[in-house]
Amino acid sequence: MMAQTKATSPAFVPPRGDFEILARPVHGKPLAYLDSAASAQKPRRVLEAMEAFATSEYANVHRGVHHLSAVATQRYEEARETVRRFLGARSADEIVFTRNGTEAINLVASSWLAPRIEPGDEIVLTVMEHHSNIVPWHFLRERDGAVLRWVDVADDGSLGAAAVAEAIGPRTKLVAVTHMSNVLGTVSPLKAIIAAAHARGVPVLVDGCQGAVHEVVDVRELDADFYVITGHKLYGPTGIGALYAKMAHLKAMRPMLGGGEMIREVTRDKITYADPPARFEAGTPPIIESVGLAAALDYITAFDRAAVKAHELSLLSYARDAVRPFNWLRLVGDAPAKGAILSFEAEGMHAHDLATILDREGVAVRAGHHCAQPLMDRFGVVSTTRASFALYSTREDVEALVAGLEKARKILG
Amino acid sequence: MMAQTKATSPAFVPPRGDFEILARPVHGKPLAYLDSAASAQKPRRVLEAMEAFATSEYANVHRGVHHLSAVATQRYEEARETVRRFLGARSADEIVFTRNGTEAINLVASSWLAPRIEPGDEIVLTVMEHHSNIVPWHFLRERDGAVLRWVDVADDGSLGAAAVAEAIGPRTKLVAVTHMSNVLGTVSPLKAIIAAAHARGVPVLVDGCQGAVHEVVDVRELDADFYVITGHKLYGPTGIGALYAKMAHLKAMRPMLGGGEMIREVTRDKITYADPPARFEAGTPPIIESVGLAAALDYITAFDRAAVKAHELSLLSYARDAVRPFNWLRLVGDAPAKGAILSFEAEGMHAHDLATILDREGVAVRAGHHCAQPLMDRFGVVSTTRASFALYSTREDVEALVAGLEKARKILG
Amino acid sequence: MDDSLRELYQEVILDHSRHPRHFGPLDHASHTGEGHNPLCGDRVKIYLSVGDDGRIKDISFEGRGCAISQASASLMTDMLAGRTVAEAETLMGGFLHLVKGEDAGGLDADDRDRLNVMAGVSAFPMRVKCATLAWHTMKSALEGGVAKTE
Amino acid sequence: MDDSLRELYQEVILDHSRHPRHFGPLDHASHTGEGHNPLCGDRVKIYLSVGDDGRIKDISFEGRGCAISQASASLMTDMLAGRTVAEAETLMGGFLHLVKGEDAGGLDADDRDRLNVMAGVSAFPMRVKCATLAWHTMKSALEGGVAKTE
Ligand SMILES: Cc1ncc(COP(=O)(O)O)c(C=O)c1O
Ligand SMILES: Cc1ncc(COP(=O)(O)O)c(C=O)c1O
Repeated sequence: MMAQTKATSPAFVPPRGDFEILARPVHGKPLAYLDSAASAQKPRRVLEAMEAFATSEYANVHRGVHHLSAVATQRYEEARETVRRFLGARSADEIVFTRNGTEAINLVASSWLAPRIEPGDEIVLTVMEHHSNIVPWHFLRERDGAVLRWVDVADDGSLGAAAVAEAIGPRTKLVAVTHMSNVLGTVSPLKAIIAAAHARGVPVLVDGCQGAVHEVVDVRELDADFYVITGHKLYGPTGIGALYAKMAHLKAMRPMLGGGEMIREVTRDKITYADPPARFEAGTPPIIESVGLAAALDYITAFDRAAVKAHELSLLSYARDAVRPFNWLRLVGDAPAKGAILSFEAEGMHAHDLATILDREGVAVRAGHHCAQPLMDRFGVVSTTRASFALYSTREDVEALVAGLEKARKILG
Repeated sequence: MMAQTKATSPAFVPPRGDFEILARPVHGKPLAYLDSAASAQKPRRVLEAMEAFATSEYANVHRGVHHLSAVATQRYEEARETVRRFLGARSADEIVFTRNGTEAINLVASSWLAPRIEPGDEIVLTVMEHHSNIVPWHFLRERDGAVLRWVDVADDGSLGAAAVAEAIGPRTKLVAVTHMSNVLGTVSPLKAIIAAAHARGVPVLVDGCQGAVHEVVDVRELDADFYVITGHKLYGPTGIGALYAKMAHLKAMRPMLGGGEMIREVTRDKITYADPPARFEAGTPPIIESVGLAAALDYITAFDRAAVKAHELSLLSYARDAVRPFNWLRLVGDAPAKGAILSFEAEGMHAHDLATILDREGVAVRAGHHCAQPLMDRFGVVSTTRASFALYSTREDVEALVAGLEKARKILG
Repeated sequence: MDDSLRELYQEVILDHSRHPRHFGPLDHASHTGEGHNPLCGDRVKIYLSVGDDGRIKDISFEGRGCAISQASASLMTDMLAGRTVAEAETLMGGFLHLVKGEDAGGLDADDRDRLNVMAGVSAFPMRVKCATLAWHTMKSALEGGVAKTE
Repeated sequence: MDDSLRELYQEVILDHSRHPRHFGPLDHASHTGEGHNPLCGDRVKIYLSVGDDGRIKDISFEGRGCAISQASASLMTDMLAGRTVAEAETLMGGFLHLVKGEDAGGLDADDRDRLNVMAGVSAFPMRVKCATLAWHTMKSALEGGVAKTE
């Protein structure tokens, strides 16, 4: 297997040089960072964009007349436009900046859905959702009497649009579905799901925290009602995420957080709110982070995205082939429509022990329930080990993983 | 007046060299950045700390076994400890990281107070609060029938502890008060207010977004129930703020946002929550920003804070003396207990016109209602012009302001 | 002094802002609109009396705000009195281009000259909203009868 | 292989984790406690039967988890059977020091030797919680009768 390393000249050359951290050894070994689904590393130009902004153009936004404030406001609004373009939204006013993807989903739950829930109303979601696309709906169950209708995935981790459609009933108020599972890698058949939901008059929220990293998104083509991204997985900074929502939905939403920027007028006894998106951006927003996120999206889109995806998928299949002989290893999630995530259980080896041993070999993987406990239950596991690939991942990373697995088997197996 | 510039050797030398942006000309003039109350500039070492972290230690926190995740988690928790130390809290578990100060106040409003409000219950607040310490209470008025009881300030902008105490009645559930007004500069008599409120069994939330920048805070000595800070005004990054709350309060609070990190267990039908502070930190937190905030707090506390304050106040009095001859200028806020903020109205000159003219002279001031409309109403003004001082401010900044005012008077007066 | 400042605060503007024309409420207005700039708290109220022939018989404004917003409102009311609603919209279109530093195209020379005193705003992007507030309010008044805008 | 790994996964540990002692529920337990590590989903349940003399007559555990948490629970039950509650607490104190790489002070030599097989955890800060889960659960069981901890 090792011989395959230099087999073919790859169509896409991972831009390792942009990511200083990848060259730093861990425990004296080269780092094989296979935890990008938890958070991606940040290319130099993202950090540079933030630093350049902070050292030459920084001020608070919106409220100021002076030069720096005008420039900072422009950069912030340009970042919104960059997100709009990245997602294919109609208007930048349909983009709300949040603290992360999780807040964006909560915003929809609390500001759009909560006031529309009557006890017994249903929310359809899948068992492969991340807790961030589960807990906000549980809140509505606890507080407003909503009923959660869970859609199962097939044993290979596939999600069928028909299964989602079947779960939609007359009382369904929303379908919440991930674009791509952070455990299984499964890519959801969004177009069919959204079409089926819309045929029944039900809006759809897409959790794109993983999906937008690997797939080209066009919210208008999808006709998604809500689409959520998070900055740090998109090679951008922490502290920022974004919600796309159709303007009609945003207009119909009450604010979630109150404070500066989001009001029209405040008196002692009365308050009126600003129009979207300002209505949902209370207080000083993640200004520096918005500049970083815009730089990250520019970075991503400067590549041939199909080539990036092909590269990531080639690593996935390289890894899959390499572990096939390990009969003590069981893949969790092997759907035909699958992104570059490899989750598995290893017989007699608990994921944490495995991850600890891999770590000593320089291989960074995630072990645990991946914030997807209902999915763990579905597959009858407590936790899995997960290797996830990004545009900077290499065959060497995969080889280090495979060698590490063999070592772990020797120690623990 | 210009002659005074080199009068005495100052006790505190503003560390201009740490702030690259201050050396950049604006409209061909030296920048006199007098808008630090809106947001402070960031010293080099804050930016360096974030960059070093991002290029050598970054990963997502908490969930990972591997080296980078362990290091990142350690940095994040060290930052929490730094905030604890900065505020004098008992335990780092009493510190919740938020997206900004505004979110921290909303967290108290929605997770602590909202479930305790019966229609007719009262919230006491002052007319000098920032919208971020007004709107969350308005939400409780709109949604839960709370009554807002407003405490006035004196004509000079002073806040009397007695006035606050008088407003507290049997139905008062919370007193919300700013540590320092972002318009008047007024510093509230917190100890007396908190003692009076506690004597009546009423908890107190202190909005320290401005106060913590200029005053040494000890939440235990104050016996504050809740204390709020925001990173970007503390020379730190955007995208992060923090709530201090007594552990007993945190334990009694339900979560506001749901998602990863904040749960104990999630099944299809049930959910249990993690202990504080994790319960209130849904999703990936502002990790890189936490490192930046810690660096900023280290930066601040490395100075003799009394000397910094004396420096800022000396600039305030220098400015006050300089504008005294301008009989067309009226100060708004001249309390004996006052931080380094100068707000004023200029006869015949609207604040926006004034700020525009000052900007062309390189002088960055804020013009508007400063997110404090009830205070504007109280003083019968639509807007004010505000110059605010920071540790990097200089007498030259003040002189540029004064010269700019004279020019504006010539153009508009 | 900075040239762009001189252009922004030229005599005509200051005169309009100090001595606004058509200031005060209008009895028997057929249309009114209120505008508000939440950033600075400025407000303007526009009163219009439009005849059956679609002609603006009378127009006035009230409000408080910066020199730019007051001058813009004053200039607008001065120019619109006696025009048709269609002409008012053409003028507004030209004005919006002008304050963004674009070509005001389609206006006749005299109108362009009069509006041109506001062209200096284009060098001050943060102030464009001040200049356009009255115009947007006028438009929403015409459209909605009684409207709010910002 | 890395020395610290070798120490962490030494034979005694692996043996405890593969063949846990005192595994399974205890009838007539006087105290039980449940522990949960939300990071990995690991759980442990501790059963104790404490006599009137304050002595642990019997102890067992159930649960699922990593080698470290299972070995630690197994070792703990092995060592606590027959001890007094006070002795159990002393042992726990020593253990908590040990896994943080501190001196386990106050333990007798034999106990120290037996606990020492877990000392390798101290080189793996992210795994310390795995090692202490059973002990914390045991403590909360003793304190609360029936308790939950994490
Ligand atoms: C007194 C006061 N409170 C609260 C805030 C809100 O802070 P942030 O916008 O960072 O949430 C500010 C700053 O705008 C302020 O000056
Ligand atoms: C599928 C999915 N949804 C939502 C999230 C939450 O993103 P964040 O933690 O940035 O809010 C994640 C990442 O943890 C994820 O993988």
